[in-house]
Amino acid sequence: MSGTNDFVIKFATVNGSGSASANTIFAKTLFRMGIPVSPKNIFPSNIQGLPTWYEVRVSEAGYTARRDGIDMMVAMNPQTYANDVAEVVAGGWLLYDSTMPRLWQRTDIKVLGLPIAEICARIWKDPRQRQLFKNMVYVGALTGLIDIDLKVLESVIADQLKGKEKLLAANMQAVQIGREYALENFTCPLPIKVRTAEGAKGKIMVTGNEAAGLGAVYAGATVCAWYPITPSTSLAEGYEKHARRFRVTKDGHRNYAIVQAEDELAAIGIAIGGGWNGARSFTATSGPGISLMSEFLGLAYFAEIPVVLYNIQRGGPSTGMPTRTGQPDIISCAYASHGDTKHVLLFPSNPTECFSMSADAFDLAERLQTPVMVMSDLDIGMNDWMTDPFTWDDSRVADRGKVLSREELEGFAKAKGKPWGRYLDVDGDAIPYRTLPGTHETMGSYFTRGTSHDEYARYTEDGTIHARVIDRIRKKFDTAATLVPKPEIDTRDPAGKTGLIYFGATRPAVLEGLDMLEREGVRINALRLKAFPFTEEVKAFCAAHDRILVVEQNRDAQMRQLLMVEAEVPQEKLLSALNYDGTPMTAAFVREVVLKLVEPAKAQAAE
Amino acid sequence: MSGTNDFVIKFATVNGSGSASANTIFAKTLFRMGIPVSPKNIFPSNIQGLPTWYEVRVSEAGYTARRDGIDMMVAMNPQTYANDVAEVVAGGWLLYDSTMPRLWQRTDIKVLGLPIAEICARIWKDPRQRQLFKNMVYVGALTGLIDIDLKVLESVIADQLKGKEKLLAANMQAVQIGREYALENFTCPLPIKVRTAEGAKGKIMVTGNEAAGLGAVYAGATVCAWYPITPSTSLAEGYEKHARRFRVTKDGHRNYAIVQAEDELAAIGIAIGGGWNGARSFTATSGPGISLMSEFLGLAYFAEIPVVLYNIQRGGPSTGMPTRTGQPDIISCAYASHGDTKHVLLFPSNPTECFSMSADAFDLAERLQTPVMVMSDLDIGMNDWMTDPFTWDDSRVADRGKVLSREELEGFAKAKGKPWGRYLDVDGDAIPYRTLPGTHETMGSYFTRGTSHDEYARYTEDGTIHARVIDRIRKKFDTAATLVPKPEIDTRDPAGKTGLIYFGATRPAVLEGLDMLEREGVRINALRLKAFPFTEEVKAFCAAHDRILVVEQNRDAQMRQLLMVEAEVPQEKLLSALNYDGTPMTAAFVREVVLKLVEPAKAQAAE
Amino acid sequence: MTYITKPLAHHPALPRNALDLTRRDYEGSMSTLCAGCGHDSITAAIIEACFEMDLPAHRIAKLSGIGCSSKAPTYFLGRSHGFNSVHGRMPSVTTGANMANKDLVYIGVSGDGDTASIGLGQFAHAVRRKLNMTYIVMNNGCYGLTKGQFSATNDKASPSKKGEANPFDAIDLCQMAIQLGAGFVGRSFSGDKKQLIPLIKAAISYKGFAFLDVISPCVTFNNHSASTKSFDYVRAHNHAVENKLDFVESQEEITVSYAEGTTAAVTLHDGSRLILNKLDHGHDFRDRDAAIMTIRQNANEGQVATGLLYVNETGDDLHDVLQTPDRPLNEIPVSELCPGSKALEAVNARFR
Amino acid sequence: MTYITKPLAHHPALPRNALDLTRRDYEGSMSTLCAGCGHDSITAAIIEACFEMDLPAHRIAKLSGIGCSSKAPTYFLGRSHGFNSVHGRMPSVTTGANMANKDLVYIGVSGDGDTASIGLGQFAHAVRRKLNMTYIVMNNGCYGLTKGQFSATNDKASPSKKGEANPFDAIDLCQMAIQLGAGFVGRSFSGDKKQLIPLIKAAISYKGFAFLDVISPCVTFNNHSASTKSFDYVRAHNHAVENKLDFVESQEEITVSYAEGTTAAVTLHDGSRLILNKLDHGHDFRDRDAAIMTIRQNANEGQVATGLLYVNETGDDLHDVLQTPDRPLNEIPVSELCPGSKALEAVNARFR
Ligand SMILES: Cc1ncc(C[n+]2csc(CCOP(=O)(O)OP(=O)(O)O)c2C)c(N)n1
Ligand SMILES: Cc1ncc(C[n+]2csc(CCOP(=O)(O)OP(=O)(O)O)c2C)c(N)n1
Ligand code: SF4
Ligand code: SF4
Ligand SMILES: [Mg+2]
Ligand SMILES: [Mg+2]
Repeated sequence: MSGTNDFVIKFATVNGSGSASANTIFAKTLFRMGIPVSPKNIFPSNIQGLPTWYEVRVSEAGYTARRDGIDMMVAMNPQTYANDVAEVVAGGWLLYDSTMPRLWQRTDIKVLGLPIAEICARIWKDPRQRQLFKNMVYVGALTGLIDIDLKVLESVIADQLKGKEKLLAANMQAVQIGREYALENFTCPLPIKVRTAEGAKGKIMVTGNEAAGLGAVYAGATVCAWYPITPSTSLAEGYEKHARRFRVTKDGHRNYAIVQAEDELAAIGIAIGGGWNGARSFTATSGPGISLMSEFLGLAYFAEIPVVLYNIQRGGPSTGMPTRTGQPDIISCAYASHGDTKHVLLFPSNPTECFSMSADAFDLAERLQTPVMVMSDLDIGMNDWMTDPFTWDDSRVADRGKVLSREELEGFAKAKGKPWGRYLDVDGDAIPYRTLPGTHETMGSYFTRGTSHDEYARYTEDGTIHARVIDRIRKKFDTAATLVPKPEIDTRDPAGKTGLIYFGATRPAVLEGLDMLEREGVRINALRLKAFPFTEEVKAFCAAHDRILVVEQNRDAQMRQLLMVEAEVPQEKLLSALNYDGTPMTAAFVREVVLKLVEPAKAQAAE
Repeated sequence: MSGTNDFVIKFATVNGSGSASANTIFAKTLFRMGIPVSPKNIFPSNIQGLPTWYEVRVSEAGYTARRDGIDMMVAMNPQTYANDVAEVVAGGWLLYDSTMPRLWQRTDIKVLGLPIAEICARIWKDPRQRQLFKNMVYVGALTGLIDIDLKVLESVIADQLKGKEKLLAANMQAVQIGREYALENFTCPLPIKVRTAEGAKGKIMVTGNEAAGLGAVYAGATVCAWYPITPSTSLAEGYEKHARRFRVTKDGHRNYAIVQAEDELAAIGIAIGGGWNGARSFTATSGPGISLMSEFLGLAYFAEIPVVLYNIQRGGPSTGMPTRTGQPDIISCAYASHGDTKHVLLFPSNPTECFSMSADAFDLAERLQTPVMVMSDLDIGMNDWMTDPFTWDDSRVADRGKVLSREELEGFAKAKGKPWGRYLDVDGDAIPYRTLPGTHETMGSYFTRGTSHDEYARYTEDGTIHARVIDRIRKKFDTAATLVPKPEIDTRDPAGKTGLIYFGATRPAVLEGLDMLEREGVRINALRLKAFPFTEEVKAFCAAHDRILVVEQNRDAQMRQLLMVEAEVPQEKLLSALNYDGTPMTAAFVREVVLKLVEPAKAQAAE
Repeated sequence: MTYITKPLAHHPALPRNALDLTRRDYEGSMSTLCAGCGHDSITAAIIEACFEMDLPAHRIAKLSGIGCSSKAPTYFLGRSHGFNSVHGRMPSVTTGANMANKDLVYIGVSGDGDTASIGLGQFAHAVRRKLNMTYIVMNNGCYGLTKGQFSATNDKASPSKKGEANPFDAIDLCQMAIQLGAGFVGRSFSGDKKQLIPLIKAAISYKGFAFLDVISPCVTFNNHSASTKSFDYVRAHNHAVENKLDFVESQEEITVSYAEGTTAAVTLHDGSRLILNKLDHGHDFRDRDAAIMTIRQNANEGQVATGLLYVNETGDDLHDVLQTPDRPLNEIPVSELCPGSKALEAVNARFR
Repeated sequence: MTYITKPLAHHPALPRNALDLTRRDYEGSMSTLCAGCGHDSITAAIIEACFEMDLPAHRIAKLSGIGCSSKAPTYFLGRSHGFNSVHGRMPSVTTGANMANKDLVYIGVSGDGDTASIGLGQFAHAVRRKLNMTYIVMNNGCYGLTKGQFSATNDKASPSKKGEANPFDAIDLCQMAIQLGAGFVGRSFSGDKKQLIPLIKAAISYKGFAFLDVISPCVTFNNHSASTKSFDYVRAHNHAVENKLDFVESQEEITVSYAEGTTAAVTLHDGSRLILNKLDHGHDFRDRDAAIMTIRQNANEGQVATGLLYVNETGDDLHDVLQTPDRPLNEIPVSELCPGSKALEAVNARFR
């Protein structure tokens, strides 16, 4: 199946060696040629000297999920040589640094030796340049081997080095050297090669964290508190980068406040303080941070304070696999904190949604006066995704929720027929009205607390009042179910009784897998969850299907659990397809689990 | 139904006024007369000056659940007068301080005026004595009114004041004064009165926290780290009290180490450090502490370190109702921490089990190399319970789990046919062998970490290894299901298809409620959960019944959720009876919810 | 329970400040603390200070953690918004609130347990960030609300209710605050209105992090057997009900008044003595090193230095550091904060 | 990645200590830190110290939090049990481990982020409790593992990789430790073996809380644009890939050697200079106040005082306070700890 504009190439290098930018430039160049690409960066929890990989799938058809079966390996790391070579599919190619020849076990692949170290030693004196340009030399060789458009490559490098022309020249020199060596010594181009295409036209290439940070800027967030943790760090950095661009006033003031907190407890505390005081506030973290924030999340839930939390999920439990992806925090976030709690979750499936759901998250948090968690993950957050461009409807009006102005406060009793009470449900939607500090000399002040309180925010130890208040808060969750984004439903067989439910980063794999199946005559309906609580559409989909495969990236089928408990889907209906080795899901996996379910025989054969 | 040895008396006082000990003396006296009593202390989150109540149920039949319908109110608190009076059942009695007469709305109860303030002012000069002895005066009056044995009362006071004889005399004087006033001015005894009985013989009266602390001493726990929080504080204090009694060597050394930590994160960290190093270690906390400990619980789960955590549950969410009871932390404890985790939980139902399950908890933690949480609550932990005496089997041998001695380590490969690996499952029960620091010069050292590791405790970023390790840890949970205490099953109708599942402090209410129903001809089978994960018996019980009422004290039916998810009980089978106003459950509640289910008509009528 | 506040019905004769408000307008709901609790004296001082400063109560936000001390904000400034957060986390919540609206006055109230134990990290980092707030610790050396355990500010060798001596050194929050860069640091005694009220006023007027450590005796849990003046009945009685505290005596508030440059020995409810040394002009409160040494030398002599310990008039606060505009962030409409679709095209272009 | 440790195959000629062990026996697995990272120098010093002290490696427990520094224990003492816990919580885990077995030597390794930010509270309270351990902070003024954000010990106005100046005061952990009652406090520089090794030996031999703040340059994230000696290609290159750090140069370890009583200016990889002042006999390290002032005065002069800053030879440790027996608690069999059924009858009687 591999061939022109359809193959997977993997770069095996050492981190801190300068390969990351070379690899990014490679992927970006194909992207600019209009070819759909999806790079996955597989990096260690370390700064320098450990193995790192960069996998680029090229797919004219536009499939961006990870794909197994490496067509070409650019093996630049002696440490991992053996494994890297073994990964190449039979008939595939291996490009390596032949300065020091190696022994090969494999005869079924084509080995392309490129004496990179030797070349660089010849051309450059400065050891730093020697090291750095190695990377551009192999990129250069690839331009010959797979027929990359040099002009486009140059434009990409130029963009990255804007203002540093002498660097551009040096880089292009390295590219040329590699290219020439390839053209002279190999039969170029190889059967796997690229050509200008249309599939990527109009798309953008960006990480989910940068998109989310930009989304927070667009949503009007002004208070950001965070503590560094992989893979969420670049979200706060993305927010800062775009805030600096769009939020600095003429006189040099910054219409935002970013605080690097001393830990996650402080980060969420700061975000809650900001939300309490009427600013759109957020924090971003990952697994361990979620655990540390859970006491505060209970406070915000019970005291009804809006706050947005981005959880860029990674492999758990504990510190686990900080540089691998996963969806293992569904339960810990849905029920974060002790006591009876339920939290609103959003599930973006790509950077474009990280951007758009940011605005939704802040609207929902302020409308519902509760924490809203955006459940992204390392794959979406830190990898470059080819995705739809960001769009913004200028007529969109932010929903600031039920916050009383001075006038509304004075007119409240008259307008509503009831005196104002901070926790009083006057509209029947279980959402009370709040006031901000400083609104009025004599009206609207109240005491916010995590201890039990009545509808007028007065401290109470009366259990019937406590029960009444938490019942109302639970009812608010029903209102939430009417406001959160509706699921994406893909009906391939209107009469079909087998369904598939998924969410988040697995979207490309699931859709491609379902396409494969459809080509094999197997039509499966799919629903992509975008939020918790579950909307009517979700319940209807579950009701309409007899067997539902829930696809998720955790060990304990956590979303399946939520569906059983919160959407009352009979468990015998719900089957699980789980992948939790930290790597992005493949379409082959989806195809196989579905076949196992609908055509066991065929699945057998396939294995 | 009320009468001799069968009534409820309630004391309404102000906290910090000295009433608590007088009330305790009252209850203890009836208990010593052999009469089954169950006192419930309803206290504020405050030190002095707020309303507090003490409810004593007297039941010759031996029912110790809370019971609604106050037969006599001892109303000593002007602040709450009106409500207190309203609580008395028609035909009941009110004892109050008639020094300053009050207006009565109720004519259907008998009002007994006792000029306490006046009497005390007459007899004592010291304002402190005047205040203190007020309490003994009303106790004295009660001896006359309900015919309490003075000798027994004196013995109780004497025990409490051992070594302070002049105080004993003064107290008895106060009692006499109250008693004489009652005998002269009221027709004593009242229809509700006491007489010596047998029901309490052989029992003890103690709080669950003191029992658990004692249990930890018996279990051989040597490291205790805690941070004060109601209602768990008295558990650590109980441990210290009994350790001082039993663990101090002749030369004055203490065979235990108690550290009052700076917060809950440190408390669980210390306990984990102790468990890692081979000491039986524990901590005790409540709701907010659970949230704060959740990151560390994930570490102990994944790094497989034994530790015991007592969670004395209280009303949540957030700070909630710190002085009211509940069972709202089932989900947050069962799945504590981010990532995929499952924790072992034990559910004691009274102080006797708080004692016995302590030994079980430490055995399970060391056998399974994982955190074990003992899920008590404020009602069990802080109220005095009439319960079976503590027993200890001297032939019991503590299960220290798979810890390798120097010799075992050296012989491991030979004995097991495999080299030792800290996380290697050699026995097929998914439980690996561990070594303690300092065991051997050259063997057995390893690196404990929360990051991913292989079977030999080596750091890894290989996702397949990570998945393999967490699969093994999940499998360990199946082993746990074979080791945890089996449920208590009460079969009242072998052929019955309706069952009831409950756990913890609701036991007296449930059993009494089922007795009531049985008298009405309704027989229901009941199962009391003692642990999570669920054993085969639990699954069998669920399979054998078509309708199962899950009785719990939280808003979100958390145990029902666990049964659906972890015991795969079809949800349509599982019905919920929830009470979460912070008060201990009553038998009437149980009777009503069951009737609603099995005989809706009858239930209607009842209302 | 003490009745420091009266029903809010206004008495015409009550003195009024520049805002035409009376002290009552600065009071809160009735205190539920023990009679004689030092915290109530501090509450009264805060009320007096805000009244005298003519502060509009609704422009003040009062925040706290958890504890008897953290309950105090309920008892003052009823017209202010209050936030009784979670244990030890008042500093972070205040930081966020302050970021959202720089125009309010932020008064944070905490206890020694809330600040020196569970909250030590947040305290230290709020100081370091020069958050513009007044941070008051009602310091009683124990955990009042959980019944008298030692706190980290408890003096070494001072016995608790149960009579065991405290083996650890006390954490000196003032010294720590100065070392961490606090701009304004003072210490006083709950019963010394003459010193406390001006200090609170100065702290509130200070722009930056103002810290006040106020020694505030716990009536109930400083009543231990080692005490010179012990209440036999009370103690014996409370010992009778094992580790239940039962009888709490109503005590008089402890007050003290002494001149600058002199020392005063205060006898606490338990009879133990506290020697206060009121600093005078001799102390250069602009010199950080000197301030630290003064505190240490007094401590070495068994004295507690009180008064304004250190002030740095020329400090930036966190908003200066972050270069926020004069307009509070929570007042800028989202429409103004959102770059809009045009700008987005440029952004998209950069990702092509 | 640096290869400070060689394959463990023993060379007969290697010198052996009293336990007949070679340095190799005190090494750990190969370091994965950046070439030239100061942390590796400290690791080497720890190995040397333990070798020279003839310590049985298996009687040492090494604990850490999370960070590049906290990875270091993997690279020394391969024969010791290690515990890489969670971020900022090494002190509590070490406290528990120490309570369970007082006979082991406890070496805690942490970073400035791990200790001065998220872990500040646990650090402070471990100090206060006089835990018998050696606590080493590998202090590089930044969060190495998360790519160079400022830590709370970073000097004011020192620009980070992205070139923004740090607006906040640095937390001085040595000063804080002395103030909180640490019995042994010293400071050194990763590259100064002559000073560092003896300090580590002294700290390990000290009974009580021994704290060492070791300045340990981060090769990778102290390479900022404001630096005098800047690597154009490198920086320009790394700037090219937005907030991705990509190219990390292999650097030489920075070493320094200077006499007591003298100062030495160390040039860091970024060209910035650090002035170290090695204390001599003139400094009375038994005087707490003097130690604090020495640190402060050096800081005022833009210098960092190094050496043994303070020691109190007569301190109790936590086990003395808790009166535990000489026998480690984890060695007492449960059968001996359990009072048994007889005693229980008496207990029951008291509840009747
Ligand atoms: C996370 C958490 N842990 C423990 C508690 C229990 N608790 C309530 S107040 C308090 C200590 C209060 O001491 P302090 O701050 O000195 O206030 P004080 O009562 O002495 O004024 C504690 C430990 C809690 N509410 N939350
Ligand atoms: C709870 C938690 N928050 C955040 C992180 C991410 N993290 C890993 S290391 C680190 C900081 C390390 O800095 P430092 O302690 O100074 O060590 P260094 O790498 O500089 O040696 C952080 C924030 C984490 N692992 N856990
Ligand atoms: S317990 Fe102490 S601190 Fe708390 S209110 Fe009473 S006197 Fe004040
Ligand atoms: S990033 Fe800095 S601290 Fe971390 S290993 Fe590299 S040089 Fe050392
Ligand atoms: Mg206190
Ligand atoms: Mg660091």
